[in-house]
This record gives sequence, C-alpha cells and structure tokens, in this order.
Amino acid sequence: MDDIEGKILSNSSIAPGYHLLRIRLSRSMGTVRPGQFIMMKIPDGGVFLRRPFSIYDYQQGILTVMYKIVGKGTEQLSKASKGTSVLTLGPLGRWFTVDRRNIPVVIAGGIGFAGIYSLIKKLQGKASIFFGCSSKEEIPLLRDAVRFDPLIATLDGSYGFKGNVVQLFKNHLKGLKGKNVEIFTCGPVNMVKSIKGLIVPHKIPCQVLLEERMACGMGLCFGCVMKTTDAEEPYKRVCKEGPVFNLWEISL
Amino acid sequence: MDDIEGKILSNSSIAPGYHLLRIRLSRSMGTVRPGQFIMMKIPDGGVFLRRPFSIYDYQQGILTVMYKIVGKGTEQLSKASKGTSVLTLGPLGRWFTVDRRNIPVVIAGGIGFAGIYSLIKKLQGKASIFFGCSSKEEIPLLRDAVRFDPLIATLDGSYGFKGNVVQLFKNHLKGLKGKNVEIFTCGPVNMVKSIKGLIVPHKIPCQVLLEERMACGMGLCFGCVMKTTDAEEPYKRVCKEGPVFNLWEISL
Amino acid sequence: MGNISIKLFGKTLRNPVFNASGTLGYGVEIEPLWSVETMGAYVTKGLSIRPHHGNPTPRVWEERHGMINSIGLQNVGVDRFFDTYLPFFRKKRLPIIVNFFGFTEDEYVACAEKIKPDRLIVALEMNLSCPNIKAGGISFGKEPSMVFKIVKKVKGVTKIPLFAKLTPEVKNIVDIAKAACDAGADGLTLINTMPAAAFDAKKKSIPLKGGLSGPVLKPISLRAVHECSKAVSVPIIGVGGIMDAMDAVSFFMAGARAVQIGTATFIDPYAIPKIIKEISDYLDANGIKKIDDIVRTAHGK
Amino acid sequence: MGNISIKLFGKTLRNPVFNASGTLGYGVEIEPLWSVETMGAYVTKGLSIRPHHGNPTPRVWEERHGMINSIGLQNVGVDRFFDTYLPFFRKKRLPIIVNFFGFTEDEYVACAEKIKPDRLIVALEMNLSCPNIKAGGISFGKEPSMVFKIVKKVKGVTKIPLFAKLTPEVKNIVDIAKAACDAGADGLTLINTMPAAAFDAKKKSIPLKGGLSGPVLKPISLRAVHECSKAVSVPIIGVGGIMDAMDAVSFFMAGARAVQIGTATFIDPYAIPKIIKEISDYLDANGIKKIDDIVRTAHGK
Ligand SMILES: Cc1cc2nc3c(=O)[nH]c(=O)nc-3n(C[C@H](O)[C@H](O)[C@H](O)COP(=O)(O)OP(=O)(O)OC[C@H]3O[C@@H](n4cnc5c(N)ncnc54)[C@H](O)[C@@H]3O)c2cc1C
Ligand SMILES: Cc1cc2nc3c(=O)[nH]c(=O)nc-3n(C[C@H](O)[C@H](O)[C@H](O)COP(=O)(O)OP(=O)(O)OC[C@H]3O[C@@H](n4cnc5c(N)ncnc54)[C@H](O)[C@@H]3O)c2cc1C
Ligand SMILES: Cc1cc2nc3c(=O)[nH]c(=O)nc-3n(C[C@H](O)[C@H](O)[C@H](O)COP(=O)(O)O)c2cc1C
Ligand SMILES: Cc1cc2nc3c(=O)[nH]c(=O)nc-3n(C[C@H](O)[C@H](O)[C@H](O)COP(=O)(O)O)c2cc1C
Ligand code: FES
Ligand code: FES
Repeated sequence: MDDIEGKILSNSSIAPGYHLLRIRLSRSMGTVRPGQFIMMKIPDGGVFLRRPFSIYDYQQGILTVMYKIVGKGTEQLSKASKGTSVLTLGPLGRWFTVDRRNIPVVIAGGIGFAGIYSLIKKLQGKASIFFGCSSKEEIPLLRDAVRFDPLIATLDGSYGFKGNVVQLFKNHLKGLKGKNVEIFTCGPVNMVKSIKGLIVPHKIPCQVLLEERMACGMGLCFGCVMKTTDAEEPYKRVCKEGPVFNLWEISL
Repeated sequence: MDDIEGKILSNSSIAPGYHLLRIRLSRSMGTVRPGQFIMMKIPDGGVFLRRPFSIYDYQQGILTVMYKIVGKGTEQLSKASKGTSVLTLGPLGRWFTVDRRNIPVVIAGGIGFAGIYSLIKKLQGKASIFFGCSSKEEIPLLRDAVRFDPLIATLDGSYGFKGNVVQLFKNHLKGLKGKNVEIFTCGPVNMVKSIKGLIVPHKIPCQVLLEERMACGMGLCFGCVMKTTDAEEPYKRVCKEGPVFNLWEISL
Repeated sequence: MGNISIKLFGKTLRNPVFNASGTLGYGVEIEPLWSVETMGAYVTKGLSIRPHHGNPTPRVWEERHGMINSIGLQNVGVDRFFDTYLPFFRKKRLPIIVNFFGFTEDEYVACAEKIKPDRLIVALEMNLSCPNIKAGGISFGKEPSMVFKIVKKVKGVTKIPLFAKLTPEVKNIVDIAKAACDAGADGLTLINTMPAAAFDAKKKSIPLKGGLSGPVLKPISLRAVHECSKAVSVPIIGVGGIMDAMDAVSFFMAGARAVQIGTATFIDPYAIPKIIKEISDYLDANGIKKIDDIVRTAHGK
Repeated sequence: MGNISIKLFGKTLRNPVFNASGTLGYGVEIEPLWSVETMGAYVTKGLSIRPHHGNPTPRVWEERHGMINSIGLQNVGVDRFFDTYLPFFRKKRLPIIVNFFGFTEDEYVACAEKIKPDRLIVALEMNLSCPNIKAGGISFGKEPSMVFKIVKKVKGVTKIPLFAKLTPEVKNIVDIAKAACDAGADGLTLINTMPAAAFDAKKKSIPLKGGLSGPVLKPISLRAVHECSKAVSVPIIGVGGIMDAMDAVSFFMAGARAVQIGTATFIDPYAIPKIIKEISDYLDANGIKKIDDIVRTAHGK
C-alpha cells in the first residue's frame, strides 16, 4: 500500500453518467485483490477529501476505475482530461476470499458492478452472474463481463428480466438448492437488505462489499464504520475491517 | 464600472519576476482614466480574494496589466496560460487629474511604474519622467516609456544614475525652481515618504497613487483605508476616495 | 420569477435576502452594478452614537476560503447616516434594518433611542459582539445575564422591532439566544464573525486579529441557526459564509426566515442578485410556493 | 537535517510534531507508509475507562477546506489499549502522550489514575471538550470553575505531566487556560474542533453535527495559541488546521512549543513526515539553531 502518483490515460463515458478511467501509475501498487479500493484525488482539484473507488482492474501498471457521476467530486473527475495527475492511495481494505469448494454466485446492482468485476474476472466464468440496473442504458457497464454470460434485470424491462436483480436471482434460487453456493454482492443498501431477507432461511454464505463515507481510507479516523453483530466491537471500519464483510456479521 | 469576463491573450515575462498580461474583454469597460484599477481573479484559481492591479493600458477591448510576482496570487497568475478566463471588476477608483497650467513631473519606483504609465502616455512627452529600480534587470519595465526619455536611477548603479530615484530627482529640483511643477508619483511607501520630505519646503503639488490590502475594491468593506489629515474622516478608502490622493492630505 | 417575498414584523419584503452589516458600504456604492432595492432590505453598516474612525491597517487578510477583518466599526455615526443616506433609501422605498452598537450600555441605549420609528425601518439590529469597555472589554454578547440586561434596556427605549445579532464565541449560543428573547428581542441574527488571527509569512508576525468570515464560517453559523431555532420561536436571520442559493436554502431549512450575504459580495459583486434569482428558481423547480414552506424542514432529524 | 529536537518535561523528543488525537488510529495503521516513530511523540486516540462504541454514521462530512466529524469518541478503552498497543510503542521506543476523557468527573479521575507512570509516557492529554453528563451535557471545558475543579482532581491522582486540551467554543479561551494552569495543568493543547453542522443538499437535511477541523480552523487556533501563550507560561501544543511546515512555524512563532497534525493526514498521508522535514529545512535555511529560538517571536506585536 502506498500513495502513488499517476497520469490519466483516458477518461471516457461508457453510458450516460458512467465513466471508465484509466490511469498509468508511476510505480507498482503491488498485489491487488478483488474488492480492494483506492482513495483518489486530483491535486488542487477543488474537493477537500479524497474519494474511495474500487479497483476495477489493475494490470501492467495501469489502474482502471469505473465510476458513476453522483456529486461534486465525481463531476469534477469526469471533466479531467488525459495527462491530468492523480494521487491514488492503495490498495486498501479487505478483499473477497474465494473458497474453491463453493459455487460462486455474484449479484451486482448498478455501479456496484465496479466493485465486484475484479472478482468476476478472477473467477473466470465459474460464477453465475446476476446484474440489475434501471434500464438498458446501463448495460454498457457490463462490457468486460459479457463473455461470462451475466443474467440481466432492468427495472423498466427495457432489457432482460423486468424487475429488480433480487427477484431475478430468486427465480434461480431453487436451481441452486442443495449446492454449496456462496454469494458475492455489491450494490445499493436496499438490494443487499433484500438479498439478506431472501437467503436468511437458507443460511447461504455471503460476502458483501459495502460503502460508507470516508475521510482517511486507512483506519486512522474511525469515520467509516459499519454496525456489526460483534457486541465487543459493534462499529467496524469499512476501510480497514471491510469494505468486504461477511453479510452475517453486519447489522443492516 | 462592471465585472467583465475576459480571456488571456498573452502573459509573458518582461523582466525577471515581472509579467505583462494582455486580456481581451468580452465587453467594453467604458472610459478608463489614468490611475484607475481593476479587481481581478481567475475563477476557481485557488485564491480567495480578488487582487487589485492598475490598468496599465486599455484600448480596443484589450486590457493590459503589468505585474510583479510577490505572493500566492501573482505567482498563480504568472502561470495562467493563453485562453484562461479572468474576471475584471473595473475601472475603479479616483484618477490622476491633470492641470494643464502645471509642468508635470512623474516619479515612479519599481512596479509603481505600472500604476502611472497610463498617465505618462496621456501626457505624451510633456512630463519629465524619473524612474528608479534596483538594477538594470528591471529596465525592461520601461519598454513603452522609453520614447519619452525617462531619467533612470538604479540602486546598484548598473544603469543610469547610481542611487535611488529621489536622489536623482533632487539633482534636478533646482532646475525646476520657480516653475509651476506638479508631481505625480507611484512606488514604495519609503520612496513616497522621502519625496514628501524633499518637497515639503517647496510646497509642490503632488498626487500619489497608493496601495493597500483590499477585499472589495469598491468601497463596500472599509478594509483599505489610508490615514488622512481630515480630522472628520481620518480614514479614507484607497479603493474609493483613492487610490490617487493629494499627497498633502494624507498622513504617511 | 416566483414569489419569494416574506413578511417580517407586518412588513412585506420583496425577498428574504439582505446584505450583512458592514459588507455593502452605505448602500450607495454598489449602485453602478445593481440597484440596492434588489434586496429584501438593506442592513446598514454598524452605526454608533458618535462617528467612529476604526482601526489602522492592515484591516483585511485573506485566508483559505475566508478572510479576517478588523475594520474596527468605522462609521459616520447615526446622525450623519440618517441625514446623508436615508433620503436615498426613502427614494428607493427600500426597507432598511439599522445595525448599531456601543461601547457602553448607555451608548447602545442612546443610539436606539435616537432612531425614531419610520415606515422605512423594518427593524433594529443590535450588534452584541462589541467590546464592553466598562466590563473590561469582554463583549456584550458573551454572558446570558449581560445580554438579558442590555436587550431589556434597549427594548425599553424603542418601539422598533429588535434583532439581536450574536457572536459565536460563546459557551453556548442557545443560552444567549434564549436570554435575548426573554429580554424581549423580536428576532435573532446569527452569527457575527469568529475571532481569529492572521499570520504574515513574509514579516513573520501576526499582522491582525479580527473576525473570520466567509465559507469557513458556514458550518458554524448553520449549527447556530439550527440549534437556536429549535429553542426560540422568534424569526432568525442566518448569516455566515453563504455563497450561493443552495447555501441560503440550507439556512432556511435549518430554521432561518431570511439570510444575509457578506463576504460573498467581495468575491463576486453580483452574488446577492444571483442568489435572489436562484432561490426563486429553486422554489419554482421544486414546486414550493413560498420561503416559509421550507423554513425548519431540516428539523425532523 | 538540522536538529529539531525539543525537551518536554525533561524528556527529549526527536521533533516537535505529533499527530492530533483521533487522527492516526492506534498508531499501527500508518506503518505501511511510514514509521510512526518518525514523530516526536504519538498521541493516542481518546481513551476512556470503559470501551466506547461511538456514534452511528454518517460520521464524517466534507466541507470547503475542512471537514466535520462526529466519531463520538469510539475507543477500545484504556485497559485494552495498554495491553494491545503499548508493546508496539515500547518496541519502537516512541514516547506517547495519552489522550483521555470521561463523561463524569469520576470517569476522568479513574482513567488518569489507571495510567501508571511509564518511561514511555511523556504526558497525559485531557480532552476537556467532552460533554459532562451530570451537568446536563455541557462540556467540561467551557467554564473556568469547572475546568479548575476537574483539572485539580486529575492532578491529585497522577504524577504524569498533564496537558489540558481546550475547546474553542468558550466565552474566552484565555480564562479557561488560566483556570487549567491555576489548577496545576503542566501544559495546554490548543484547540479541539469547533462545533458545526453539515447540510446534505440531496436529502435536504442536517446529516450530522460535530467538530469542524482542517484549514478552516487555523485562524481560530492560531489566535487561541497567541492569546493564551501571552497569559500563561506552561508549554503549549498548537493544533488546528496545520497543513504544512509554514503553518507549523506560524504556531511556533505565535507561542506553541510543539504542534499536532490531524486532518492534514487524511488529505496527504505523508503530511506529517513532510512537515517534519520541512521544518528542519526551514531552520537550516534561516540559520535558526533550535525550535525554541522561534517560539513566541510573533509576540512583539
Ligand atoms: C470502498 C468503496 C468503493 C467504491 N467504489 C466505487 C466505484 O468503483 N465506482 C463508483 O462510482 N463509486 C464507488 N464508490 C462510491 C464513491 O466513493 C462515491 O460515489 C464518491 O465518493 C462520491 O463523490 P462525489 O464527490 O461525487 O459525491 P458527493 O456526494 O458530493 O461527495 C461528498 C462526500 O461524500 C462522500 N460520498 C458520497 N457518496 C458516497 C458513497 N456512496 N460512498 C462513500 N462515500 C460517499 C464522498 O466521498 C465525499 O466525501 C465506492 C465507495 C466506497 C466506500
Ligand atoms: C490600487 C492598486 C493598484 C495596484 N497595481 C498594481 C500593478 O499594476 N502591478 C502590480 O504588480 N501590483 C499592483 N498592486 C499590488 C498588487 O495588488 C499586489 O502585489 C497583489 O495583490 C499581491 O498579491 P499576491 O497574492 O501575489 O500576494 P500575497 O502577499 O500572497 O497576497 C495576500 C493578500 O494581500 C494583498 N496584498 C499583498 N500585497 C499587496 C499590495 N502591495 N497592495 C495591495 N494588496 C496587497 C493581496 O491582494 C492579497 O489579498 C496594486 C495594488 C493596489 C492597491
Ligand atoms: C468587512 C466586514 C465588516 C463588518 N462589519 C460589521 C458591522 O459593522 N456590524 C456587524 O454587526 N457585523 C459586521 N460584520 C459581520 C458581517 O455582518 C457578518 O456577520 C459576517 O461577515 C459573516 O457573514 P459572511 O461570512 O457572509 O461575511 C462585518 C464583516 C465584514 C467582513
Ligand atoms: C476524526 C477525528 C477524530 C478526533 N478524535 C479526537 C479525540 O478522540 N480526542 C481529542 O482530544 N480530539 C480529537 N479530535 C480533534 C483533533 O485531535 C484536533 O484537535 C482537531 O482535529 C484539529 O486539528 P486538525 O485541524 O489538524 O485536524 C479528532 C479529530 C478528528 C478529525
Ligand atoms: S475512513 Fe478513516 S477509518 Fe475508515
Ligand atoms: S477594499 Fe473594500 S472598501 Fe476598499
């Protein structure tokens, strides 16, 4: 882990409101594991705190981030042009751990896909992938995962299954009965909550990547906590003990 | 007077630490008089308050500013490239008034020349010009006034008279005896003080352009005052009642 | 442009946006850029019973996202203000709020007494950040008992509605707010600048101490407005670091009925008219009929 | 690199730069980037007699040039801290300053009593911004008499030198500083965060109230250091908005003997080592032999 300077190679829109950012780092990040993230800023870029982003991809010194424009920081980021300097602190946080004995199921909602794609890639087609979004406009997010045949739900039904991704997954749950399934998920809190509701009776193991507002991203400030079931330490740091948590150890 | 957007046409070094900035304004400034100034900023340029600069020249929609790099704001300004947007509030303040019956003498010290050049230009060779600076390195500041045959003093004697500009002027004071001389001056406070000391016995009329830290530049905040001899209103606003004052009405 | 007028003490004001005292000169200086009657009301520079010359320079200092001022309350005095400038506001039919101060209780009382009720005057605004000479220079606004006493005295000599303008350098601004209201204040202006010191890196000295204003102050003033508006029921004017319409809206939601804009004008001399227009746009875009409909809406939490 | 060591209560510290309490975790988290013994001393996260879980999220909020936090003093408790983390600092021979707090006087006293003198412990740092449950939640640090009482009690149970860390939300910080010193405080840490409120423009609500830190705080803390260092003679640690070496130097000149760096670390995780190096460069470049030679040099004015 270190704070590494990089230069933007490309920063292009892949769907309305979504960008793919490629950065050439000046030094190696070391080993990056699926689910880890960086704290990024553009020096003098006009925002005060750094912003956390999942490492979408990292190879040969090139770091890729997929992001959604939601506020001041991502708005400004979306305007940064090729050659702009960025600082990336990372890789940070705990990652998804894969138990080869389990059958992996990935459930991603919207930009949550950015946090889990590196796991999908690592699993190389072994996972069943469920992806949900609002409409077909967001399908381009899946660009690198199309080859793994994701099942797709859109809320407006403009592509694939009409409804949310948890309903879609529910339809497939029966088929998974009796198998050693493990779920990996990333997406809006409401999605995670309904997955939890759905699988509670089945006690399916589930790892979830969570988001929380962060100041430091490395365990210094205790600003980014998540409520856990651990009575001794009910608030764990998302940046340090997470962002990947065992779903059954957090209280949502 | 208005806040007018402009775009930088050029911003080049004319001497070590001195720049000439040319801005194309999007609208006319109206009539600009010698000694008036603007409050300038580069939007999102990283400094909070605007900076006051004399209007070095203004013609055909092009505003010229000559400036010295002294701190954060001028440092950043010196890095602004062609095409950068700037906001210029002006023209501001009271100007030099010329009484045709008097023989004008201009005394400028260092970057003080920037504040008085527009007067020199207006006087079209009628004025005797005295200019003082540290060394010959700063002579290029005079570029547009060379045609009016300025007398030059350098502290290190590397060009012209060796010494300060007030000593140089003193040498010429005898020759002006009996004539209706009026002095116009702009430069460091110490220079103005020694001019005052020198001419006190002669009661020569003198207009001086003064600098003070400003927040608004247009008389709103009372941040930029100068002590005057007016017992009723001992603190006058440099931006509103100045920046050109009658030397005999201020207490230095 | 939607209707953003508000009612204050029975008077209808064009909009809920005023300048902050001391940041729009005597009201006439801005005229080359925009008409001062664009605002809901003009707040005067702080006036005192006698003219006051203020502090030597430097009086202003730039900070990161803010500034420090130490003007020292320079003003022409209440008499000359009314003689010279009132006709200007009268001609423009622009309601004014008269900010005033004193260095002794007597000066406050004398000043308030001198200002006669006038159709144009919406309210007095009493600057309580002023140092009390008799009490060793501690400002009038720091102790609930002192605030109670002086507000009560001033209320005794004027029929004009009275805003108490509070300093944030207190133990608990809610206690001060309550004391002012208990003594009869008809409204609160929150907040004045926060005491601070500048540093001159070139001269390696502290060039001035004074009041911090600008965006840096906003989270502090927003909290003051939110806490006080839960504790008292009088109208509150929010001030401190408001730079744009969204900042203004946050103050309404936190409990302010109107806002004042200070430092923003130095950064952009058109800040006030822009904010007024954008508040109106905001109401329109969100189908809100009047300012009062969003006041205190952040009190749920 | 020049000599920038300082002496504090008879102990020599490598340099006058420490982290601010609560902004460098338990000291171990930064190790992947730089060794914590780079600092003159490590200041612990605020510790309490029992573990404390803190507040729900959101706990941090971005402001223009600053941030608001409402961590709520989450910590593992003084016992577990000493069991788990002290060996780490012992191995590194890194002096520590133990920041602690309580919600009642008894909790403060119990906590101070529990911390036994140790070669490694330079000082205790008593966080007086903490709400006093018995006194209705008003913080311990707001009233000179309350400060006097609690500092006196704590001094009665410990032989370790004691810093009192003050809140800026007071009537007059100099009075508080004097009360702490009169009660026996051996030093002052100035200042803690300033109470503030955030606004969530999307949800149109006040998402949190908490302490404002970062550059916005600097002019306020610089003033506190300058005023208090004129009034008391104990060593002062300056904290609040220090982002670079020049900021640190301004605090020395205003009267601080050492500085703490908080929010800056979140913006640049290398801020502390950079500041240490640049202070040293500054002394070298200006022919200054030791930090103490510039302490209070801005007091002339
Ligand atoms: C571990 C982790 C990984 C993430 N990975 C991605 C990713 O790969 N792609 C992507 O588009 N987004 C990702 N996010 C969310 C991303 O950090 C926010 O969208 C971003 O910080 C918003 O910044 P803003 O300035 O545009 O929004 P604003 O709302 O203006 O931001 C204001 C403040 O709130 C914080 N904030 C706002 N939304 C979030 C959020 N959802 N999570 C955390 N902090 C937030 C910001 O960091 C900032 O401090 C991730 C978040 C976390 C915690
Ligand atoms: C009426 C007037 C006309 C001027 N004309 C010119 C000109 O034509 N060319 C030129 O080079 N300079 C001129 N100056 C001075 C110029 O404004 C300052 O050099 C400039 O503001 C410095 O900004 P900075 O950020 O580089 O310095 P910093 O020291 O970093 O500035 C910090 C703050 O102090 C203020 N400040 C610093 N020095 C001065 C100063 N001498 N006068 C006023 N404010 C100051 C800045 O405006 C800013 O608010 C003029 C000043 C005035 C008042
Ligand atoms: C230059 C200046 C002068 C001020 N003069 C006064 C004054 O005379 N009376 C007063 O009550 N407040 C005065 N204030 C405080 C402002 O009215 C306002 O409360 C403060 O600046 C915070 O608002 P802002 O951040 O929008 O500037 C002054 C502020 C500034 C910056
Ligand atoms: C996230 C965070 C946690 C903090 N926790 C504590 C604490 O536990 N005890 C304490 O005395 N101060 C605490 N503080 C205050 C800091 O120690 C410091 O006084 C303040 O942040 C100002 O310094 P800065 O501007 O450099 O951050 C905390 C500050 C922050 C930002
Ligand atoms: S963001 Fe600071 S501890 Fe997680
Ligand atoms: S700078 Fe504001 S009155 Fe002159």
